Amino acid sequence: MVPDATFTSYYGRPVVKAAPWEKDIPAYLFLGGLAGGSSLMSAGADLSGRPGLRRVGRLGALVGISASMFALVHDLGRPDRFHHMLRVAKPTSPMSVGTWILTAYGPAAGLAGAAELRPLLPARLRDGLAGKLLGLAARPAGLGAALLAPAVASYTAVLLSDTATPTWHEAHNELPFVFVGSASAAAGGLGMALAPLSESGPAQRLAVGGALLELAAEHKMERSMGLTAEPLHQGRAGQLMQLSKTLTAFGALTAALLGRRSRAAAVVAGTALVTGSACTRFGIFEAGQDSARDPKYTVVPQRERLNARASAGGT
Amino acid sequence: MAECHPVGFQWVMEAKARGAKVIHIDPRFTRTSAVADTHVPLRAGSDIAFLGGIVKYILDNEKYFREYVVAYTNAATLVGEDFVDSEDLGGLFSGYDEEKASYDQSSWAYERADEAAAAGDREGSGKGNGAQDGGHAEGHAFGSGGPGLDSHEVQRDETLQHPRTVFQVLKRHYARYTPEMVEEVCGVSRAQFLEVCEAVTANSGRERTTCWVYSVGWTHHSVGVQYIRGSAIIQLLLGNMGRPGGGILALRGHASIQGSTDIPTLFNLLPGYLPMPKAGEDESFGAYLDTIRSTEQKGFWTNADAYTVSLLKAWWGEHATAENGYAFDYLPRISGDHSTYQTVLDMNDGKIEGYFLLGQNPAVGSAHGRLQRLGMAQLKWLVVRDLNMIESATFWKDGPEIATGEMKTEEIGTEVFFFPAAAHTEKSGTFTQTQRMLQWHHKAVEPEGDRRSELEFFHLVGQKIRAKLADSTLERDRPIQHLTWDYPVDEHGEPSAEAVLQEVNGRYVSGEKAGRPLSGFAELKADGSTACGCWIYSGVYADGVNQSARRKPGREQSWVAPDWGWAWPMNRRQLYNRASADPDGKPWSERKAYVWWDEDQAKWVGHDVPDFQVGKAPSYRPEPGATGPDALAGDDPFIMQADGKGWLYAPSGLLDGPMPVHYEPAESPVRNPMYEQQGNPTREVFKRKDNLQNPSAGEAGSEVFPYVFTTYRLTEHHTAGGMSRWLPYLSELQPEFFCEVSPEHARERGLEHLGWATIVTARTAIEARVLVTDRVVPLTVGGKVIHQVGLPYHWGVGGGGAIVSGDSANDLFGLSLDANVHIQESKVASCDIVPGRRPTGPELLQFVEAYRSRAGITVETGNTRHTAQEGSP
Amino acid sequence: MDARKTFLSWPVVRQLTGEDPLGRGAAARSARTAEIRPRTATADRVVQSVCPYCAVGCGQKVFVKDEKVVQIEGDPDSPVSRGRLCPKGSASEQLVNSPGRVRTVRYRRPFGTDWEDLPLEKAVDMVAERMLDTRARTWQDVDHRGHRVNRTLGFASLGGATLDNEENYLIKKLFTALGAVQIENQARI
Amino acid sequence: MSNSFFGPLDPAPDAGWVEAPPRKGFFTDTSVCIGCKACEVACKEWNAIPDDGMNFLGSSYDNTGALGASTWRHVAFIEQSKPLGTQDAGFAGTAAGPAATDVLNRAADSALTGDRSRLGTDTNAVDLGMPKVELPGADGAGRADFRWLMESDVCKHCTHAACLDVCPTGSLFRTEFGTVVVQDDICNGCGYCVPACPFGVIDRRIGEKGVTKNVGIAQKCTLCYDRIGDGLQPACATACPTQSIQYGDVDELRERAQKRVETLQAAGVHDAKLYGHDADDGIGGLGAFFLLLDEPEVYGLPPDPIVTTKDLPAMWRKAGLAAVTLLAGAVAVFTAGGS
Repeated sequence: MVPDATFTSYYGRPVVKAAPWEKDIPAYLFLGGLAGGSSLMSAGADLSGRPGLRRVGRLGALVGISASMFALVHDLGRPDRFHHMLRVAKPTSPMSVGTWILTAYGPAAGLAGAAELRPLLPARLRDGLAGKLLGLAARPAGLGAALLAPAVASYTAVLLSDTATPTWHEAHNELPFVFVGSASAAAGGLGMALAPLSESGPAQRLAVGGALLELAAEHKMERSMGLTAEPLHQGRAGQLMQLSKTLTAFGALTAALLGRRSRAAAVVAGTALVTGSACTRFGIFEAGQDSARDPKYTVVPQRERLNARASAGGT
Repeated sequence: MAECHPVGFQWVMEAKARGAKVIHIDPRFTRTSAVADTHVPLRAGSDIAFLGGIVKYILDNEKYFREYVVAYTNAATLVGEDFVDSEDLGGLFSGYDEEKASYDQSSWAYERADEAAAAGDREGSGKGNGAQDGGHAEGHAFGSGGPGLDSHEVQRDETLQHPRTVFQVLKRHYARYTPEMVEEVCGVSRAQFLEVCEAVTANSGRERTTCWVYSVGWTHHSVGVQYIRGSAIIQLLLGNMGRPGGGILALRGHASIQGSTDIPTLFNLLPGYLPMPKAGEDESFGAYLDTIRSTEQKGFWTNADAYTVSLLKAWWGEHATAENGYAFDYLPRISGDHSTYQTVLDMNDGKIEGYFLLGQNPAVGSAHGRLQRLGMAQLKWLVVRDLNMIESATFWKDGPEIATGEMKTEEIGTEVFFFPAAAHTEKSGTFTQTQRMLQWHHKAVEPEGDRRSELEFFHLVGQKIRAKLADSTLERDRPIQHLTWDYPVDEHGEPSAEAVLQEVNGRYVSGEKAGRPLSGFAELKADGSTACGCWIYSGVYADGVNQSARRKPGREQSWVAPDWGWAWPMNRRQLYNRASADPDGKPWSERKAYVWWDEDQAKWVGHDVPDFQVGKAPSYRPEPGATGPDALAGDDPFIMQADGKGWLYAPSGLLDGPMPVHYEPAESPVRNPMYEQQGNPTREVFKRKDNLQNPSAGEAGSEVFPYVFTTYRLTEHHTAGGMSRWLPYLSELQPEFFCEVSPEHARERGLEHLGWATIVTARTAIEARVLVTDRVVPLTVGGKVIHQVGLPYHWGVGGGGAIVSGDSANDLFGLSLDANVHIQESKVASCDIVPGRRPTGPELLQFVEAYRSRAGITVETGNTRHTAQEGSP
Repeated sequence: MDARKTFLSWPVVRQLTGEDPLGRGAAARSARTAEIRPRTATADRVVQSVCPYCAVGCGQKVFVKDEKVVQIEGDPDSPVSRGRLCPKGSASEQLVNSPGRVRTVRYRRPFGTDWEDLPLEKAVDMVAERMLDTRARTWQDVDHRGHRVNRTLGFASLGGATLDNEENYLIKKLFTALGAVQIENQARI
Repeated sequence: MSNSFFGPLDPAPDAGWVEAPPRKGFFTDTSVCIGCKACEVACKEWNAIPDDGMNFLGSSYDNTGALGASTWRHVAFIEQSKPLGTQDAGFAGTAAGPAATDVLNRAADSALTGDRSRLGTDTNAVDLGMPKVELPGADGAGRADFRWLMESDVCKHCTHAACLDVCPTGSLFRTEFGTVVVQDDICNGCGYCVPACPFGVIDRRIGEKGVTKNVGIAQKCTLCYDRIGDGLQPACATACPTQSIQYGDVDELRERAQKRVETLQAAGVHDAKLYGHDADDGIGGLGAFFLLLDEPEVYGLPPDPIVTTKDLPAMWRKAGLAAVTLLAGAVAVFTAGGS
């Protein structure tokens, strides 16, 4: 395989550095999206009287955001200094913005999720003052979380794009849509898989709509990225992206056709969508890392930009 | 220079920025070449041909600085009739004694005005000269002064037309050093060679000067001294000596390697380049003095009696009296070569019991590492003093010979003492840097643990020995009992380095000034009234002030910076600077003014301390029969030379000829294209089974070792690595031993970049990682392509705690020495190189043995010194 | 600690109240950063020295704190080096403070397989004994030709180019007085 | 704050420094670099940076590889079959075949360990569009031109510093000198600055906690914040034997650099060009800029870097739109379809 572009580099070494992140970060992206989508879903379920779907959503958000936060902290070089994230509030830093969003969202989603666990508590606790307050707070907390949830689901796209990692950065126009689509698909899939069939209509629609948005946005994204889309089709990242598309399309189709008819089909579709969403995050993550490790993706587009500028300048 | 002396190189870069042209002549394209205007790749070991070509160019094109040459050099001096040049003897000079492989130098002498004698019978003549038979200790003994002459009354023809003037001798001698010959010998194209000639001559003369800079790799040849002579001839012809921006700058690689020659830890010298007395010759003090200088000659060496007496007074104080010849007989006598390589051979022969290694790692840093290690294994005791646990201290457990089975730890009887040394921050004292400047470094902290300075260690050893011998009645213990050894010590037991420096500087020991420090060597007396540990350093404590500790910031003083440190002699920053003015004492040009004669003040003035008697007018002419300094005319700038002139031709003192001749290296795949004589006929060889040589061109088996290799340093390391391989910050920059080869060579031998290569000589085989690089280029020499392999020599197999390790390049070399100075040829030899790692264990020995037998090597191989048919054209 | 002070030193508050609303500069500086000082400034003393590597003789400034060398850098006063150092000179602090540097005397007895400890004083004494024993055993009044030599060829020395002149002077003086002549250094290597 | 994200800017006042001193920076003139690596050592010594692994890379004399958490100065070495101005490399007329430079460029970095281990590019897997690996000399063309380029690379102290902008803790901050510094008492090792840097400068240190200093913390050149605050020069500039590394006021350095490039051009070094000196470039100009003798990518520098935050407002807008889309979608799925 010979790429079209010839270029020069320093002993084939990367120009930019790949992020020092391990699997924690794509997991965090996925789980955050799942949580955000779930909060929205649960709020809708709450307001529209679907307690089963509400429970799945709230618990999904609780588990998702907890695991997400764990992954984030785990990935830190100095986890003991996690709280330093709250020293400053920087609009220039998607991670800072995200931290503040999570700071507001996390307790809300947590409260709402905890409320769903109230029935499991021993009676003394469940019916005590705290228990009662928890019950009262559940809805406002859930609604608050839902209001923040879209930001939770979308800011991570900016987090990736606001880097010099070629594939992430060049994806910046469409990546938020891919991510919110992916979040919807995952949350919807979760709802389909776990909520009673009778309540899972909105989940099905959320799933299908999200999947379609994801696939469409992803398609547009790849076409706008030029050379830097290449890593999305190569190696492990390419496999993950392919898997993601297949699972998402399959999940969406299954959900649309059979999602309300068969419990089993709903579980299959939901699982496919959740997994597909995870593959999207891991695939995009890996593709970006690959693009950083190969100087081609840094040098060639910049060189082309320079050449274009030079010819535009008439020199 | 950029490679090994980056900070010194700042001045070259500054000169370049001001328009100077920088030419770099080196087999490899180095970091110096990278920023030079021109890089000239030449074959390692061919420099004399290159320099000779420039001499011929200067003479043929009349580019010499005639006024300077006539007035300040011996160009006009007539050589005696007996002299026969190498042109007429197939590469030998007259006087060659085949049996001794040395010259009787009497035929090289100047023609005497009184025609009384043609005998410059001083050095070399009639003395045993082979390494095996002793008598090889002379060449280095002249230091700053050069050898004596019987008389300065010489014949001169200032028209330079007389066929026996040095000038005409030079012309004939260099006749065959044509650009074509340079191309054939050096592999340098004529065009590029002429570019260098033009640049050098265009930048010399009244208004401009050219400086030659060499790093001491130039000395690492069997003709090393003549390399430097070659550039000295160029510089004298072009009028570049003694003038600002001119000269020959030796860049030396150790902090005080200059100092360790001035105050020598060398076998053949006493402090200040006074020779060690020789057995059978210097039986009396008078006889000794006579061998140092002729009382009839010009120059300051005629005062050697004062220097010597003062030294003896410094060492033996009141016990050195006129009656006992100032304890001259307390000095041991040398007989022949006691240099480090001879000593190591003696070690191998079981003749040496004890050895001190003081900040030196010969197991890695000296040529023929195997011989070094095997020798140390024969000792009774070994003392190593160093900062780190170097290979020379651990050879008994990790030497390569342990791996091959040649040595077994349990069978090595050497008792080893390792003393941790104090670092430069943990002691006060002076280093003498490469331009003869002493700089005092102040102690910053006390050394920790058992770390001690050499000063304290040897002071203590001396005290213990003196205590043990205090009651001895043996004659041989007198010098120890009478030795002046009372140095004040501080509360930690450290003797005062200042007190030692004061002793070196010297003081009056009697008379009204008794006890006062000397202000310079001119005050030294031969009557025992002064004591001085090193006459050339006299003045470093003038006025009771440590002049070496002066640190007036450079920006607050003139560009000569005379108030920073102290340079010997007498704080002169540039030697022979009288030559910076014309014979009348005026600067050759305003641009190049340095010191000049001020008529009004009737003295020499200028930017530097004049290297001349300050009140001696340019017009001064000595009385007939005058000797010593008084015999120097007002226009004799080379005041330490026996005739006051710069020597284009050396009528005595050099063991291998009065002028340089291109000889091939001791091991060379090239037959000497210039003369029948292949190698230096006077080089010191050691015909031993443990010192086999590769056959050279013209001998059977030379094709087995078809390549040339050279060794060098890298910026990131220091010599044998004792001060760099133990430091992570330096080790990580050059972590592995590698060889540098050209792409063409790699292809020929199947060497892969970053793979391994094995390099083989008659001594051993070593392995290195391969760097294929365009910086190494194959050269065409005599119609044949010569590939050169580059090997940095910093690595060794182990030691204790070294961060990086590797095979040692110096293990490849055998011993062949320059006869003048006993320095090994370790910048060039022949080898083979093959891909892959070397065998290990006993198989390594078999591998090397197979090479030897293929090449048919015996102890005679490569050791035939005389290869010319005398008298043939 | 004063809670109000703590609150006011919270960078977010400084962002909102100061000149750095985006929190990228003044507001983000930590208290420790604000107090940072170079160890050249906090050293107890500065000692002028000379680089121990090659013979260019670059000036060094050695900074000492609590009787430890904490920094070695080029001395801008030096007309030789104008404050600059090469990589080796720049590594001088590591040279003197290297944890790998040997601290105590090491002794390997004849035929021994490993190092042993030995007190310094005793080791020096043993060396003096060895020198005298060897000297006595190998002393020559005359050589084989009958010429007076007054010497021993029983022990030799190599080294000195990295040492001070004063040290070389004592070495040469002591060895010569003992009649030892095989004293050599790097100048011939 | 008009140019807070992009365009010419004096960064210190923009970051809240009242009466900031003149902006400080480096001008690295590679035309006088002799590749001695004094900068690397002086930097490590002053900043007590651990060694970065004993890696023999075969990249000419470069065994450091790249900038990283434990390498704040990196000297690049490039061997090329090109002339350097009027320099005579001395190879004309020799028995030389074609160049080995491509072989060198393809040297595998498998030997990289330590903090740089993940920088290694497996050149077997990534074809760089260069000639096939063959032993040189195969096609018989001689090499006459040659030059050896060296460049001491360092953090650029960008006018618009992505690392600083994305840092969520304020560990990376803009100093009063306009430089960009990590506060190692603050950094929690989130690692975000690493991919943000368009030059691949900053990295998170790996190593054994408790053995190696500052493991897990992002590290890079501080322009010796402690030293310059006391009126000293940074360690590397102090040591640099040939003044390839020049420290000073950025404005003055820019003028000096302009003159230098003109001098070199006049002397026939037509390749000489400045990199990062232009306040109108994608970074707003670099605080540490360079005089190069070839294209930036030859030295491992990006040819046309643009700070990622240039697009940040647009990114937030898109993210907002996506969030609204999500919210709207969620509302829609519950309001449409009824049950």
